[in-house]
Amino acid sequence: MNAPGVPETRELSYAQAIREAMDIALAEDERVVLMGEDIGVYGGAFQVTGDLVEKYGTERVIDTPISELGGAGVAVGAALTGLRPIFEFQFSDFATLAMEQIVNQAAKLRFMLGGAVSVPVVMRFPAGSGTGAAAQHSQSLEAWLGHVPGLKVVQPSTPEDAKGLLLAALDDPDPVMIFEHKLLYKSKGRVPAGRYATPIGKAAIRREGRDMTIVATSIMVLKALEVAKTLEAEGIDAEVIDLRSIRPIDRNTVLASVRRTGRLICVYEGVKTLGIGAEISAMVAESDAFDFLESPIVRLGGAEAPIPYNPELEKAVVPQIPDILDAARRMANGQV
Amino acid sequence: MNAPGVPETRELSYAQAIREAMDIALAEDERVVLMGEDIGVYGGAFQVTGDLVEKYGTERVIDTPISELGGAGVAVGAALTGLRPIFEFQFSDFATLAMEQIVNQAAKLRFMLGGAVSVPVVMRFPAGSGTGAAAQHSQSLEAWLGHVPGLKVVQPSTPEDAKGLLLAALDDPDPVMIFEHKLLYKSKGRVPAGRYATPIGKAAIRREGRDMTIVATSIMVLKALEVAKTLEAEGIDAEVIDLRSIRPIDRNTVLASVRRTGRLICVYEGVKTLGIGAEISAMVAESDAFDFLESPIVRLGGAEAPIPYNPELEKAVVPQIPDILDAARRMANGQV
Amino acid sequence: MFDENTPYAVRTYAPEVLIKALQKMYLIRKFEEGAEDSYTRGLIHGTMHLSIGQEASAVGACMSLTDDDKITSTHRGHGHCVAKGADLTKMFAEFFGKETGYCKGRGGSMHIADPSKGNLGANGIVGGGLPIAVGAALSAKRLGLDDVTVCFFGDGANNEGAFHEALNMAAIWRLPVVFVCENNKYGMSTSIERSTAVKNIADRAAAYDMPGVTVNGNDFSAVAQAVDRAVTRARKGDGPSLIENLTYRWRGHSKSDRNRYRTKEEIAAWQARDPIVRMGEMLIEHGILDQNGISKIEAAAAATIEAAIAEAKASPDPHVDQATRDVYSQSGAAA
Amino acid sequence: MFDENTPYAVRTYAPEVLIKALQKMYLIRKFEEGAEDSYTRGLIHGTMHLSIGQEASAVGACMSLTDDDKITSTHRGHGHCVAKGADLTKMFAEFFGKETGYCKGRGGSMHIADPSKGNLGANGIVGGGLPIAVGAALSAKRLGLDDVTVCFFGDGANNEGAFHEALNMAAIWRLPVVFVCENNKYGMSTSIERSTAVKNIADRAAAYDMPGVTVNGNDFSAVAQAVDRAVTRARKGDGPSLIENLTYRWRGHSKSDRNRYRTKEEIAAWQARDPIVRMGEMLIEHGILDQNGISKIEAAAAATIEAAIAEAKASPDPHVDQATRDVYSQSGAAA
Ligand SMILES: Cc1ncc(C[n+]2csc(CCOP(=O)(O)OP(=O)(O)O)c2C)c(N)n1
Ligand SMILES: Cc1ncc(C[n+]2csc(CCOP(=O)(O)OP(=O)(O)O)c2C)c(N)n1
Ligand SMILES: [Mg+2]
Ligand SMILES: [Mg+2]
Repeated sequence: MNAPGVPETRELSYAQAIREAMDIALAEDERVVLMGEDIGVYGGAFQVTGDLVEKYGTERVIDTPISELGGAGVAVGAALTGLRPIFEFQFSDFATLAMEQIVNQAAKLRFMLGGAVSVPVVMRFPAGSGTGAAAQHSQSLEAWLGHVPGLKVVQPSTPEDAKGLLLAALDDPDPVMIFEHKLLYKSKGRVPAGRYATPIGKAAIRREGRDMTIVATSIMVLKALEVAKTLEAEGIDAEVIDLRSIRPIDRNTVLASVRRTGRLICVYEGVKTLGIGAEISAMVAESDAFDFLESPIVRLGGAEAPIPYNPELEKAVVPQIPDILDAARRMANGQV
Repeated sequence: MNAPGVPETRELSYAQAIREAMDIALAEDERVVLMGEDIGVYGGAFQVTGDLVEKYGTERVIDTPISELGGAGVAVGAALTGLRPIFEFQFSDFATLAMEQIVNQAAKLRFMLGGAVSVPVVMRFPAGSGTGAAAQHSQSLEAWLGHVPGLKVVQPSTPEDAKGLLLAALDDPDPVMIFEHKLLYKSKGRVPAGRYATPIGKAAIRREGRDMTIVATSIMVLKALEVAKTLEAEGIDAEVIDLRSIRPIDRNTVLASVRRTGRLICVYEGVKTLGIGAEISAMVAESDAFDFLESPIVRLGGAEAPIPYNPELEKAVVPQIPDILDAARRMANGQV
Repeated sequence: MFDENTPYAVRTYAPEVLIKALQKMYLIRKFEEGAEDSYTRGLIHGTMHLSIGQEASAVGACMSLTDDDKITSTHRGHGHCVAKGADLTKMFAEFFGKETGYCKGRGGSMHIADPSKGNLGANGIVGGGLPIAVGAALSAKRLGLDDVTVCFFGDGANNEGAFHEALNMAAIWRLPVVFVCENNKYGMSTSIERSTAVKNIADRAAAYDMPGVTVNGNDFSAVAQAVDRAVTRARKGDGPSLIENLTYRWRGHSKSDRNRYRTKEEIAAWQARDPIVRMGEMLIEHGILDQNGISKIEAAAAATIEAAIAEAKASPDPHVDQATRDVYSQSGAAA
Repeated sequence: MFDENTPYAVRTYAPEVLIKALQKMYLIRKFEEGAEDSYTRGLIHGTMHLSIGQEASAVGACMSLTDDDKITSTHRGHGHCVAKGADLTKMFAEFFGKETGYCKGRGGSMHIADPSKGNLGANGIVGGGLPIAVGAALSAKRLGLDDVTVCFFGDGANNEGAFHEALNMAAIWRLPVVFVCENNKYGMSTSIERSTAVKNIADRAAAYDMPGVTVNGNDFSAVAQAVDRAVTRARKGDGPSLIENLTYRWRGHSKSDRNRYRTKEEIAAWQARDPIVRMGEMLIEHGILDQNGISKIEAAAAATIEAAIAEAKASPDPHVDQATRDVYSQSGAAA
C-alpha cells in the first residue's frame, strides 16, 4: 500500500511501460487505434504491443501490410478525421520510406491550412544500434525530424518517461514522434500506475553537479550516469541532463546548467555531424551562457560511418562509457 | 581570344552552366544518362536540362514516370552496374519519397559490402523558397543528407561552381548530392569553357576580411556578399566563406578564418534548428578556434515554420539582407 | 417518362439539382479564367494548375456526396473545391495570399481546403492525398459513420508507390473510399503511353480486387453514374472502387508550360468536346433549360467570380509578424 | 526418349547439370542448418532469416543465368547466394563477422553480396532490391549487354510502393528483368490473405502489362521452366515478367518468431512437400541418380558446410580501428 497521494509504482521494463500507456489509451478512448507491421498476433518486432490485440481486437490493433508510406499516410488521414492513431515503424530505418507523409503532410498540414486542422498522430520509431542488425536496421535519424517544424520529437530514456511521454503525445493535438532505443526495451525502472503525462519539451536533470554539464539523449543518458558515478569517485561532479525532447528543446534547463558549470559535453548516438549535439552546442554557443564557458564544447556522437555488423565494430562507432569518461576527465583537467 | 593557359570564360546562367556540364559529360562518356521527371521534351521544371534530349535522345535523357522512390532506386542500381546516372528530383521536397534508396542503399552499399562496390550516382535537388510555391515545394533539406555518412553533399552558389561541382561529382566514385537553389538558376556569372572540376569538400573564401567571419551556404552567399559591401562602407571588414560542400565540411578553412577574425556568423536558409549552421557553430565551439572567439556565435537560419505562400510571409521566414546586416552590426558593436 | 436512352443524370436528379450542377461547372470555368487573368495581372505570386476542360469530372464526382463525406484533392484542385461547395471569395483570397483566404494566405492554390464541407484539401505532392483518403475512410469505418471519401488524383499519380499502397489497404480493409482518377492523358509533359504500362488506369483495379471502370470524363452523366454507384457500394460497406475519368486539360500544366509535348490539333479536338457545352446540350435536350437560361447561368457565374475577385483583392494581407503562427496548436508550443 | 510427361528440367538439362542443382539445394539446406546451429551456439551476433523449404525456388530460378547475369536478393537471401555460386566459407565468415567474409564483417547475413558472380546482394529493406534490379537491367540495355537480372522478393514486398514503381518502369522501358516473387504465404506474421488484395501475386502482372505466372515453387522443374522462359524473353528484348513461386519457410521468420500465426499442421503439411525430396525423386524416376547417390550428395554437402564453418570460424576478425573503413572509395574522403 502506498501513502495517500503518493502514486503507486511498479518495476516495469521500458517495453512494458509503453504497452501500459497504450493499454490505458485504448481502454479510455475509442478513437485510439494502433497501426503497424506485425503488431497484432506477433506482438510487434520488439514485443512492445504484446498481447494488446487479444484485448482490443484486430480492428483497433491493426496489422498493416508492408507499406510504410501508405501506412503512415493512413495514420495521418485518420488523425485528420477523428482517430488517434499510434503508428509503429518496425525499425526507424523504414521511416525513410514514409518521410513524405511525415514531413510534407503531418508536419505541415496545420500550418498550410492556416490552422484549420490539426494532426494528432503519434508515431513510434525503434531506433539505434547494438542488436547486430547492421546498417539498414540500426540508424538514429531523430535529428532529421528534429529539424522539421510542425513535429514534436521525444526520446524517452526511462520506463517512466516512455509511458508518460506516450500519454502526453496522445493528449497533444499535434504530431508527436517518439524515438525509442531498441536496447532500452528490456531496461527496468519504477513506473507510476495509472494515467500521467510527462511534459513534452522539458529536459530532466538526472544528477546535479557543479563541474560540468553532460547533456545526453536516450540510451546515452544511462551511460552518462555511469560515467558520473565514476567521476564522483575521482572528485569530479558532473551534472547529467536527459534532454528527453529534441523538438522543442528545453533551452532554459540546458543554459542554466551550463551557466553554473561552465563546461558542456553532448553525448548522442546519432551521427556526430549534424546530430542533436550540434544543435545543443550551437544553442549554447549563441546564448549568454557562452560567456560562462571555460572550455570548448565537446560532442561525442556516432562515427561518420554506417553501423557495421561485427559486434566489436558496431560498438566502436557509437560512444561508449570509456569514451565519455575519457572526454569528461580531459575536460576536467583542462585538456580539451 | 584568351591569353595562352588562361581558360576562356563566358557569362552563363547557373542553369546554363549545369546544362553545359551535363552536355560535356554526355558527349564524353557513353555511360552518362540523365533521369528525372519531365527532363526531356519539357526541358525540366526549371529548364535545366533544356534541349539536351534533342541532342542525346530519349535513351540517354530519360523521362521517368512520377515515381521518385523507384526512379532514384533505378539510378542507384544503374550506377552499381556501370552507368553514371544524373538523377534530377523535380523539387527537392519530393526526395522525401526516395530517402530509402538514397540513405539505406546509395549511401551504405559500399560500406555494407565491405568496399566491394561503389555507387557513382549523382542526384540534383532544386531546393529553397522564394517562388511562391508554398510549404511542400520550398524546403531546404540538405542538412538531412549532410547527416548521412557515405554521401557527399554540395551546394554551389555560382554558375562556375555549379558546373565544376557537377563535373567533379561525375568523376567521383561515390554518391554525390547537389542542392541547387531555385532562385539561383537565373543568376549569372563567368564560367570557364570546357571541362574542369571544382573540388568537393573545399570551401571558397569569397571575400577576405579581418573583423568577422560569415559562413554562408547557397543563395545566402550572395546575400552575405551584399552585406559585406555595406559593412565595408561602415568600416567593418567581414570575411565571407562560401561553404560549398556540407559533407565533407572544409573544417580547416572555416577554423583558420575564425582564428583570424574571432567572430562567426552562420547564414543558411534551412530551418535554424539542426540546420547546417548548427554544425558549423558546434565544429568551431569544439575546436581550438574556440579560444579565439570574442563573442557568441550567431546563427541566422530559416524560421521554425514551414514556408508560407504569401510572398511577404515567405520572405519573413528566411534570412534576408537586413537580418544579416543587423546581426553583423550588432556583433561588430559587441551587442551579441 | 424516361426511356432507356435517357441519361442517368436526367433520370436520377431533379431539374434544379442538374441546374445547380451546371452552375457549378460554369463557376469552375470562370474561376479558372479569373485565376488566369489575375495571374496575368500579377496578382498571383506562385504557380497554379488550371482545370479548364475537366469540370464534368469534378462536379459529376461530387453529386452524391454530403458535407460529411470527404474529398481529397490535388495540385489541380480548384474544380474539386468548388464542386464540394467552397466559398469563392475565400478561394480567391487564398490565391491572392490574403488573411481572409481559406488558409489565411499560408497555403495558396495548392493547399486550399475546406474541412467544414468535408474537403480535406488540395495537395502539392502528387499521390500525397491517396493514403490520407484511405485514413479518412478508416476513421469513418471505425467511428461507425457512413461517410464516404472520394479521392481525386491524376493519371501521373497512378505510378506513385502511394497509389499502390493506398489501394491495397483500402481493399483489404473494405474501406468506404472511391478513387477517382482524372486521366487527362499527361502528367506534366509525360503522356500516359510513356509513363504507364497499362492502357487504362482502371485496368489496375484488378490488382486490388476492386471494381474499375473507365468513363468519358467529359460526360457529366457518365461520371455521376459511375461515382454514384461506387459511393453507394462504399456506403453499404462493400469497399472501394476505382473510376477513371477520361478528360483533358485545355491549358498547359502550369504557367511555365510551353506545350511542347502535344499538338494544337489534339488540344483543339478536345476543346470541341467541352464538358460544359455537352452538359448544356443534355439539359436543353431534356427540356430542363433553354439556351437563354444557359446564357444567364454563364453570365451569373461570370458576375459571381468577378465579385469574388474584387472582394478578395480588397481584403487584408496577413501580418508579417505572424509568419510562424499556426505551426502548432498551442502557439509557442515548440522551438 | 522423353515424352510429354517428362518434366521440363529432365528434358532440358544434362544429367550432370541436374545433379549439380541437387547438390546446390542440399548445400543451401545444410548451410541454413549450419547457420541455425551456429546461432544456437552463440556464434552469431545479429538475427538471420532461414530459407529452409524454399531451395527449389532459389536454385530453379538461377538455372539459366550466367555469371554476367545479375540477381538482387532479400533478407532471406542465403539460398539465392548459394544458387548464384557464392563461396560458402566467405558466406559463413560474413555471418560470423569476420574480415574474410564477403563484406569483411561489415554487412552480416542481410547484406551478403558477390558482385563477381553477378550477385548484387541481399537487402535489409523489404522491396529495396526491386528498383535496383530495374537499374541493373537498364545498365544492360544501355550498355548493349545481353545480361538479364533476376529480382527475388517476397510476398510481403509486393505491397511496397517500390514494387509498383519498379514493375511499371521495367515494363514501359521493356527492360531485361525477371521478377521472382517467393510467396511463402507470410510476410513475417501477416498472411497474404490479410495483407494483399489479390489471391495470387502474379495476378498483379496485368497491371504492368507483363506476363505473370504462378508456379509450384517447391517443384524445381516448374520454377526452372517458368524462369527460363522469362529469361529468354528478357534476353531477346521482349521485356520483363513476373513469376510467383508458391513455397513455404519451415522455420520462423527470424530467431525471435514464436510462430503464433500459423499452425503446426500447416507447417507439417508443407514439410511433407519438401522440395529437395521432390527433386531427388524426380532424378531417381528418370534414372539420373539412385538413392545411394542422393545420400552421398547429402553427406558431401554436410561435410562441405562443416568444413566451411570450421574455416570461417578460424579466420580473423576485423580490426576495430578500421571500423569506419570503406565508407568512401578514397578513404578519408569525407568528414
Ligand atoms: C511527388 C511529386 N512529384 C512530382 C511533382 C511535380 N508535379 C506536379 S503536378 C505533376 C504532374 C501530375 O500529373 P497528374 O497526376 O496526371 O495530374 P495533372 O497535372 O495531369 O492533373 C508533377 C510531375 C509533385 N508535385 N509531387
Ligand atoms: C521496408 C521494410 N519494412 C519492414 C521490414 C521488416 N521485415 C523484414 S522481413 C519482413 C517480412 C517480409 O516478408 P516477405 O517479403 O514475404 O519475405 P519473407 O520474409 O517471407 O521471405 C519484414 C516485415 C523491413 N526489413 N523493411
Ligand atoms: Mg494528368
Ligand atoms: Mg513471405
